[in-house]
Amino acid sequence: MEVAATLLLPLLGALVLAFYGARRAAPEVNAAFSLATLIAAGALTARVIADGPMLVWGEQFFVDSFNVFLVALTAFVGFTTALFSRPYMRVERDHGRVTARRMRLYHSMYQLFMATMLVALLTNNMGVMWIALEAATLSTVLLVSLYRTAASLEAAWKYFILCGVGIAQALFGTILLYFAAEKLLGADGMQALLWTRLDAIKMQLEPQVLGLAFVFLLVGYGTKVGLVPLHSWLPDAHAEGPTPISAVLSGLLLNVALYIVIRCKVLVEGSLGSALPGQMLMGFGILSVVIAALFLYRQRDIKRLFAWSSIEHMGIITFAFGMGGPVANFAALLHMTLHSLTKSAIFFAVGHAAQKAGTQMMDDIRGLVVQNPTVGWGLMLGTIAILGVPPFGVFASEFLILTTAMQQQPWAAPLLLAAIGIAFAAIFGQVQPMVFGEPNGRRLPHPPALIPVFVHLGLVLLLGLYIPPWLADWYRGAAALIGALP
Amino acid sequence: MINLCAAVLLLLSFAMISQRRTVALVDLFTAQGVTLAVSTLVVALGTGQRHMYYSAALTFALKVIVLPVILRRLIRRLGVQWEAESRLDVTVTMIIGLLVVIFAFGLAEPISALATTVTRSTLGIALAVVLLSFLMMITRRKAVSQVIGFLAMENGLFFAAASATYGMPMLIEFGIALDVLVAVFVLGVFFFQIREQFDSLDLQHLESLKEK
Amino acid sequence: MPWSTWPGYSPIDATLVLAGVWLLLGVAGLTAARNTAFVARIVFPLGALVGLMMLGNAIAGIVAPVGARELLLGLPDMPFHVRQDALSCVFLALLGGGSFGISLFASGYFREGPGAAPGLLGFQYHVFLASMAGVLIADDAYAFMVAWEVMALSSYFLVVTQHKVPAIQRAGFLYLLIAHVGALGILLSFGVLQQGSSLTFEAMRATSRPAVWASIAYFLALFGCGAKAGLLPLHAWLPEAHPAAPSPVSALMSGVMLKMAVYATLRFSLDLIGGPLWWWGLATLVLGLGTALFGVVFAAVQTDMKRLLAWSSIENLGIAFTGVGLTLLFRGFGLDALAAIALLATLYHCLNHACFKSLLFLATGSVLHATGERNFGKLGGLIHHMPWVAGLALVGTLAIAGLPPLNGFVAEWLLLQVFLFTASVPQPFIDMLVPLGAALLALVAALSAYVMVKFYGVVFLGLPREADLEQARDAGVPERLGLGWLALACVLLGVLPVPVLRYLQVVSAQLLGTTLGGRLDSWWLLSPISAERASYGPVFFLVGLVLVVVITAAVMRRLYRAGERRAAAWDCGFGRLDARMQDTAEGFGQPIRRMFGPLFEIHRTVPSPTDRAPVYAVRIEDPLWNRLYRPLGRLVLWLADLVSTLQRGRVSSYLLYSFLTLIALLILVL
Amino acid sequence: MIVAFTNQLLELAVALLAAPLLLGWVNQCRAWLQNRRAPSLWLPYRNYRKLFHKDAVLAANASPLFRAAPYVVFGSMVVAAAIIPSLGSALPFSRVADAIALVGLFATARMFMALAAMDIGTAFGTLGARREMMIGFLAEPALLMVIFTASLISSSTSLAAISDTLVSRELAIYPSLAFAAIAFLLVLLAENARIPVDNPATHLELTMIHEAMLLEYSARHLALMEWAAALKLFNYAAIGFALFIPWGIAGRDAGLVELLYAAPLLAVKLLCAGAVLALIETLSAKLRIFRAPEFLATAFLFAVLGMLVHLLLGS
Repeated sequence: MEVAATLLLPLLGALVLAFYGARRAAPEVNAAFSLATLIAAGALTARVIADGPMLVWGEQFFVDSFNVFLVALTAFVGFTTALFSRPYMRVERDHGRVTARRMRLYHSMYQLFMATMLVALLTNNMGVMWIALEAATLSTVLLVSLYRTAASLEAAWKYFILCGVGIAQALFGTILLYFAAEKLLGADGMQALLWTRLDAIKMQLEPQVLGLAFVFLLVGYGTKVGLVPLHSWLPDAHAEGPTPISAVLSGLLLNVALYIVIRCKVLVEGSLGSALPGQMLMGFGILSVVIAALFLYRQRDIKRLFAWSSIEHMGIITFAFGMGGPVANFAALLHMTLHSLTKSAIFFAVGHAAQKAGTQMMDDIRGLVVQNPTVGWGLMLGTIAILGVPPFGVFASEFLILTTAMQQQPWAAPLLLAAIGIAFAAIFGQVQPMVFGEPNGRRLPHPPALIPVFVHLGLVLLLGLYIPPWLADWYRGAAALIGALP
Repeated sequence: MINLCAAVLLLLSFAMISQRRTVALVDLFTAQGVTLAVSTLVVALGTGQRHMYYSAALTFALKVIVLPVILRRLIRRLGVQWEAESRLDVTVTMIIGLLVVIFAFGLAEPISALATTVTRSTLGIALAVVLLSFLMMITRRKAVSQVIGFLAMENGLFFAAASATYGMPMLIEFGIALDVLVAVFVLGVFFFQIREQFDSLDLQHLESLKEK
Repeated sequence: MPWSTWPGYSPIDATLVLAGVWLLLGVAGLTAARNTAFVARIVFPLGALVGLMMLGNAIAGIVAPVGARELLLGLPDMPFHVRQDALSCVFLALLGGGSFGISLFASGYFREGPGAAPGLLGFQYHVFLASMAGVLIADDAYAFMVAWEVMALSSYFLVVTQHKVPAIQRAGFLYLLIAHVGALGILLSFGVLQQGSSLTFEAMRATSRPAVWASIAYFLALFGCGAKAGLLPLHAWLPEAHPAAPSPVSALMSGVMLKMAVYATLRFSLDLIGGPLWWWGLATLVLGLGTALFGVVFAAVQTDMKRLLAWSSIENLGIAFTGVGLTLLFRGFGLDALAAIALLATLYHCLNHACFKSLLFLATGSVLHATGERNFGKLGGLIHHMPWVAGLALVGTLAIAGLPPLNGFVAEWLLLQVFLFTASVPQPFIDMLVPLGAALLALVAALSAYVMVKFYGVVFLGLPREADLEQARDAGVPERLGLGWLALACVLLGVLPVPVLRYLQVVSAQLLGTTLGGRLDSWWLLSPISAERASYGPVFFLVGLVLVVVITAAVMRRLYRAGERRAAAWDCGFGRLDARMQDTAEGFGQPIRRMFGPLFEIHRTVPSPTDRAPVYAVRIEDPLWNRLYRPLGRLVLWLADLVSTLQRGRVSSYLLYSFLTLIALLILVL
Repeated sequence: MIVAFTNQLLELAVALLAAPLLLGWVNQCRAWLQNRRAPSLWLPYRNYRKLFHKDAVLAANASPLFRAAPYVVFGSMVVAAAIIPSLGSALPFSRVADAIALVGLFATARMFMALAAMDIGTAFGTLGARREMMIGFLAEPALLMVIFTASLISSSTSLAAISDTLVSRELAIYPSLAFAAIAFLLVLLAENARIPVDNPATHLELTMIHEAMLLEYSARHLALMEWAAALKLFNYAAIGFALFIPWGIAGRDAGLVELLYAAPLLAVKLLCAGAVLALIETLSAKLRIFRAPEFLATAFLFAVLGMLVHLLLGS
C-alpha cells in the first residue's frame, strides 16, 4: 500500500504537471505532490521500522532498512528542493530564461525523475532497476539542456552519451547475471532477476560469470555514480542545468546509482568469496577522492566546483563501502545521508547567490553576507559542513571512515587525509571571498527560500552532535545487510 | 545456423567501423537488425519458447522498421547524408578492432563453456560486437554516427540476451525496447537543438566545457 | 578550599554547567545581535563572571578527586566522554582567569566595537570560550576533535570580523587552513592510538604500544599541536591572524588558545601515549628553542605593534615547548624528579604568558581605540595621555621581559635551573648539548627584553610622532578593570611562586607520580631542588628593592632640600627638538637585522641620489614563505594543472577512458 | 646569626663607600698611565655632593618613569651588592636571590635606564637606549654562562655557596674557570661602558652609549645614576673575585674577626683590579659600535667553551 503510494504519487504528479505544468500555481502543485510523496515515504519507513523488511507484488518490490532510508532521504530532499525551486524558477521565468513550455517540461520531468529514482530504489528486479535508472537519465537529460544554451546542450549531450554507453554496459552485466542465475532459478522469466532470490543462492552462482558481470555493472552504474575516470559527464551536467536539478542530481541520483552498485557488490562478493569487488571499489574511491580534490583548484564556475566536490565525496563513500565491515558501512550510509543534505543545501544557497550576481563565475560573486546575510551564511556554513569541519555531521562520518581506514587500510589513510586537506584549501579559498568582502551586484528581488537550506544544515549539525538511537539502529541494520567478507 | 548469424553480425559491425558515409551506416544498422531478428527467430524455433517469438517480432519492428526510418528521416531533414569521416584511419581501427575481438573471445571462452544453451560461442561474439561499437563511438566525430554506434551496441546486447540466455524476461525486454525508443526520440530532439545552436552536427563544436 | 568539600559539589559538573552558560550567553547575544547596550552591559560582564567562577572551580577542583562523565551527545557507540584531572584544572584555571580579565575589557571594548553586529561577535566569542573548556575536559577522540575544531572555527570567524579588508581575509584563510591541516594530523595520531575501535582516552591510556607506533603517534600529535601553537615551520598563520582580530580576541587567542596546544601535547605525550622516549624530548626541545629564537628575532624587527606581540607569542610558545621537551627528556631517562620541575616550569610559563600577553594585547587594543593606529611610526608619548593603560602595560612589559620579581622571571629561573641539571643525564653528548640550550634560552630572554623596550618605549614614551595623538584619551573603567586584573595576576604570580607551585604539583603527582614535596614547605623561599643548590625568595627580594628605593628617596628629601623645575629638553644644547628625530621602530630593528641577517629576507628600496622625492623602505619577509609555503602551493597547482589535462571536453576521449577502464578491469578479473 | 647580619650590613656599607673610590682609583691610574695629572681619589664623592645640592632640571615632557628610574637603578645595584660576597659568604640575603636573579637585577637596571632614556624623545637618548640594550642582550647570556660554569663546579647557583666551595677546595686551577675568566673580563668591560666598547670619559660623541642615556639627567638623579654605575663596576669586580680569586673571602661559619681580615684583602684585590682595568683601557683602542657584537660573541663563545670543558673534563 505505502509502496504503491510512494511510487504512484510522483507518476501521477508527472502526468498532471505534463498538462498544467505551465500554470502560475504549478510550482505549488509540484511542491504539493512532493510533500504527498514524502508523507507516503514516511509511512512506508514507519511501517518498515515497525515490522521489518517486506516483499510486495509477487516479490517484484521489496523494502528493507537499506533502501527504505534512501527512499525517505530521496523523498525528503525531493520535497525541500521543490520548495526551493518555487521562488528560484519564478525568478528564472521572470528573467525570461525559461518559457512556459519549458516550465511545463521542467515540472513534469521533475516528478518523473523522482518516480524513476524511487522505482530504482524499491524494485527487487535487477532488470527493472536498470530500466528505471535509464529512465532517470532520460528524464533529466532534457532538464539539463533546459536553457538551450550552447553550454547546456553540450553538457546534456555528454551526459546522454556517456551515461547511455555506461548504462549499456550495465545491461550487459545484468544479462550475464541472468545468464548465471537462470541455470539455478530456471528461465521462467522473472525469478532469475529478483535480487532477494539471487541473494539467497549467491553462494552457488558461477564465480567467473559473476566476476565478469560485476565489471560491467560497476563500469555501467559507476558512470552514473561519477567515479573517476568515468566521471567526465558529471561536472558539466551539474553546472549547466537549473540549480534545483543540480541539487537533486548530486544529492540523490548519485546515491541511487551507488545503492545499485552496492546491491551488486553484495551478490558478487557472496559468489566470488574474495575481496576483489571491495578492492575495486576502494580503488575507484581513492582515485576519485584524489583526482577530484586536485580538480577543485582552477575552478571558476561555482556549480562546477561543488560538482567536483560531489565526486570527491562519492569517492569517500565508495571507499568506505569497499572496506566493508559494520563500522565502515555505517559510516558510509551516514555519509550518504549527510552529503545529500549538505550538498543540496549548498546548491540552494549557490542558486540564490548566482541569481543575485547574475552569473555563476565565482570571481563576480562577492560579499554575500553584506547584502543577503542569510544567503551568505548559508553558503559559508554549508561549505564548512561539506568540508568536514566539526561540529557538522559530515565530520562524524569522515571521522569514522578515517579511523576505520587506519585500522584496515593504513596505506589509504594518508592519501585520503592529503586529499581532504587539498580540497579544503581549494574550496574554502574560493568560497571565503564570495561570502565576505566588499559586496557587488544587487539584493535579490524575491526573498530567498532559505528554510530548506537551514533545515538541512540544522539536521547536519544535529547529526554531528547527536544521532538518535532509532536512527543509529536503522543504520546498523542497513550496514549489517550490506555486510562484508568475514 | 545461429553461429552463422553471429558471424554475420560481427562482420557487419566491422563494416560499420570501416564505413564512412552516414546513410550507408544506417543501411548496415538495418542489416544488423535483420540479422538480429533472424537469429532470435532461430533461437525461438530451436527452443520453441513463446516469448522468443514476441521478442523476435519486437526486434524486427524496432530495429528494422522504426529506428532506421526515424534515422533516415532525421538524416534527410538534417541534410547530413554525405558526411561521416573516421577519426583514425581505417586500417588502424581495423587492427585495433581485431585485437578487441580476440580479447572478447578469450574473455568469453571459459564462460561459454558453462553455457547450457545450444548457443555457446555466441556470447563471445556478442561481447565483441559491444566492444566494437564502443570503439566505433570513440572514433567517430559526427553526432549521428555516434548515435548509430550506440544503437549498434544495443544490438550486441540484444543478441547476447537472445542467444546466450534465450532472451530476458518479456517485461524486461519491453522496458529496454521502450527505453531505446525514447532515447532515440530524445536524440532526435537533440539533433535539432544542436543544429540550431551550431548549424552543424560536428562534435568538435561540443568541446567548450573543459578544465583547461 | 572550603567549597571543594561541599556535599554534592563535583568540579566536572560545575565545569560543564559553566561552559553551558557560556554557550547560552552566546545564543542570548545572537538573539539581540544589534543591541549593543545589551551585549556590552549584560552578555560580556556575565561571561566574565562565569570566567571567574571557572577559575574558582578549577582551583577547588584540583584537590577534588578526578571526575568523569558520559554525555548523551556524540556518536552512537561513542558518547562524549569528559574528564577533569589536575592537568585540565590548571588550564581551566588559565582559561577562567584569562577570560575574566579579557571579557571585562571586551565589555568596554565592543561598546564602540568594529562594524560587525556585536551580538554576533558575542556569540562567536562565547562559543570560542566554551569550545576551549571542551578541549580541556574532552576524554575521547571524537569529543576532543569536535571541541578542537570548533575552537578553530569560532576564532576564525572572530578573526575575519573586519572581512572587508582583503589582508584580513587572507589571514583568516591561512589560519583556518593550517588549523585544519593540524587537526588532520591529530586525527591521524588518534587513529594510530586507537585500541580496537574504541577511541576513548581511557582505552588509549590502558594500552602500551610498540615504540615505533608510539613515536609516530607522538610526532603526528606534535605536528597538530605545533600547527596550533605556531611552532616552526607552521607559524606562518600566527603573525597574520593575531593582528587581524579585534584586540580582545587577539588576547584570547594569544593568551589562552595557544596554551591549548601545550595542553594537548602534554596530554598526548605523558598521558595518552605514556612512557615517552628521551629523543622525543630532545626533538621537541630543539624545535622549541629554534622557534623561540626565530620568534623573538622577528619580533624585534616588526613595525606593527600587534604583529610584534604576535611574534613574541611564537617566542613564548617556543619556550613553553622547550619546557615540554625537557620534561619528556628527563621522563625518558627516568629522572622523574627533574621531569617534575620541568613540567612545573612549563605550566608556570603558560600561566605567565596568559597573563602578560593578554595584558599587552589588550593595551594595544586601548591604544588602537584611542589613536586608530597600530603602526609604531605613528605612535609615541602616550604615557602622558593614557596614564592608566601605560602604567598597567609597564607591568606587563617588565613581566614579559623576564625581570625579577615579576612572574616572567620565575618560569625562566626554573627552566634555567633544570637546564643546569641535564649534566646528570646518562647519555653522552646530550648532557653536553643540552646546557647549550640554556645559553640559547638566556639569549632569547635577553632579546625579549630588547623587544619589549622597543615596544614600550616607542608606543608610550618619547614624543608623539603624530599631531593628533594629543587627542588620545585613556581607557574606560571596564577596560582598566580588565587590565588591572591581569597586571595583578602578573605581580602575584611573580611574588608568590611557592603557593602556585604547590597548586601545580598536583599535576606532576598525577602525570609523573612525583612532587616537589617538602621542598615547597616554606611559603616564601622557592628552592625546588635543595636549599644550598639554589633558592629564590621574591617576596623579600621585592621588599629589599622597595626598601632601598624608599630609603634613598627619603634620604634625598631629608638631607638635600633641592627643588626641581621644568625646562625644555637639553639634548646637548641642540635646541629644536622634534618628534622626527627620535629613533624609529625600524631603527630599533637595525642591529638585529645586521646580526641575524641570514634569518631574514630583506627587500630594500633605496632611492637614487638624484631622486626628488626619495623613498627609503625596508620590507622584511619570513624566509619560510619562499622556502616552504610558496613551493608547496606551486606543487599542488602544478598537480592540478597536470590532472586537468584529463578534462579536455572531448566526448570521444571520455568514451576512451571508460573503454580503457572496462578493458583494464576485465583483464583484472580474467 | 648576628655575624651574618653584620656581615650583610658591612657588605652593603663597603660596597656603597668603596664603589666611588674604585672608580676614582681607576681614573687615577689611567691618568698616570697617560702621563696626565691625576684627579683626586675623592673626586666622585665631591661630584655627588655637588649634584645632590643642585636643583633638578627636568625636561618638559619627562614622565614619572623618568623620575623613578634613577631610584630603581640605584636600588637594584644596591640589592645586587647585598647578594655578592665580597667580605664574607655568610649573607642571609644571598638565599633570597641567587646568581640568576643577580643577572635579572642587572637586566632590570638596564631596562629602566633604557626606558628612561627614551622617555624624553631625544635622538641621543633613544640611540643610547638601543645600543645599551644591544650590548645587554649579548652580554647577559655570556655572564649567565660564566656563572653556570662556576655553578656546575660547585653545583649551586648561589654566589655565596659558589665562592664558599671554591675557597674550601685547595688551590686547584680549573681550566674551565680559565675560559670563564676571560669571558667574564670581556663582559665586564662591555657592561661597564669601558673601552674598547664604550668610553666612560666622553660626552657628545656619536659613539657613546652609557653617557647618551644620562644626557637629560641632572642633579640628584644624575648623581644616583652615576653612583649606580660605580656600584655596578664594584659589583662586577666582586663577582669576579667571588668566582675566580675567592681566597680571603670569609667562609660561611666565619666570625667577625675573619671578616676584618677579609677587608684588607678585598682592598688589595680592588687596587690590583683597578690598575689592570686602567691598563687594559689605556692599551686598547675603542671599537666601532658594530664590532661590539663580535667582541661580545667572543665572550659568549669563551663562556660556552668553559662550560663544555667542564662537562668534558668534569673539572
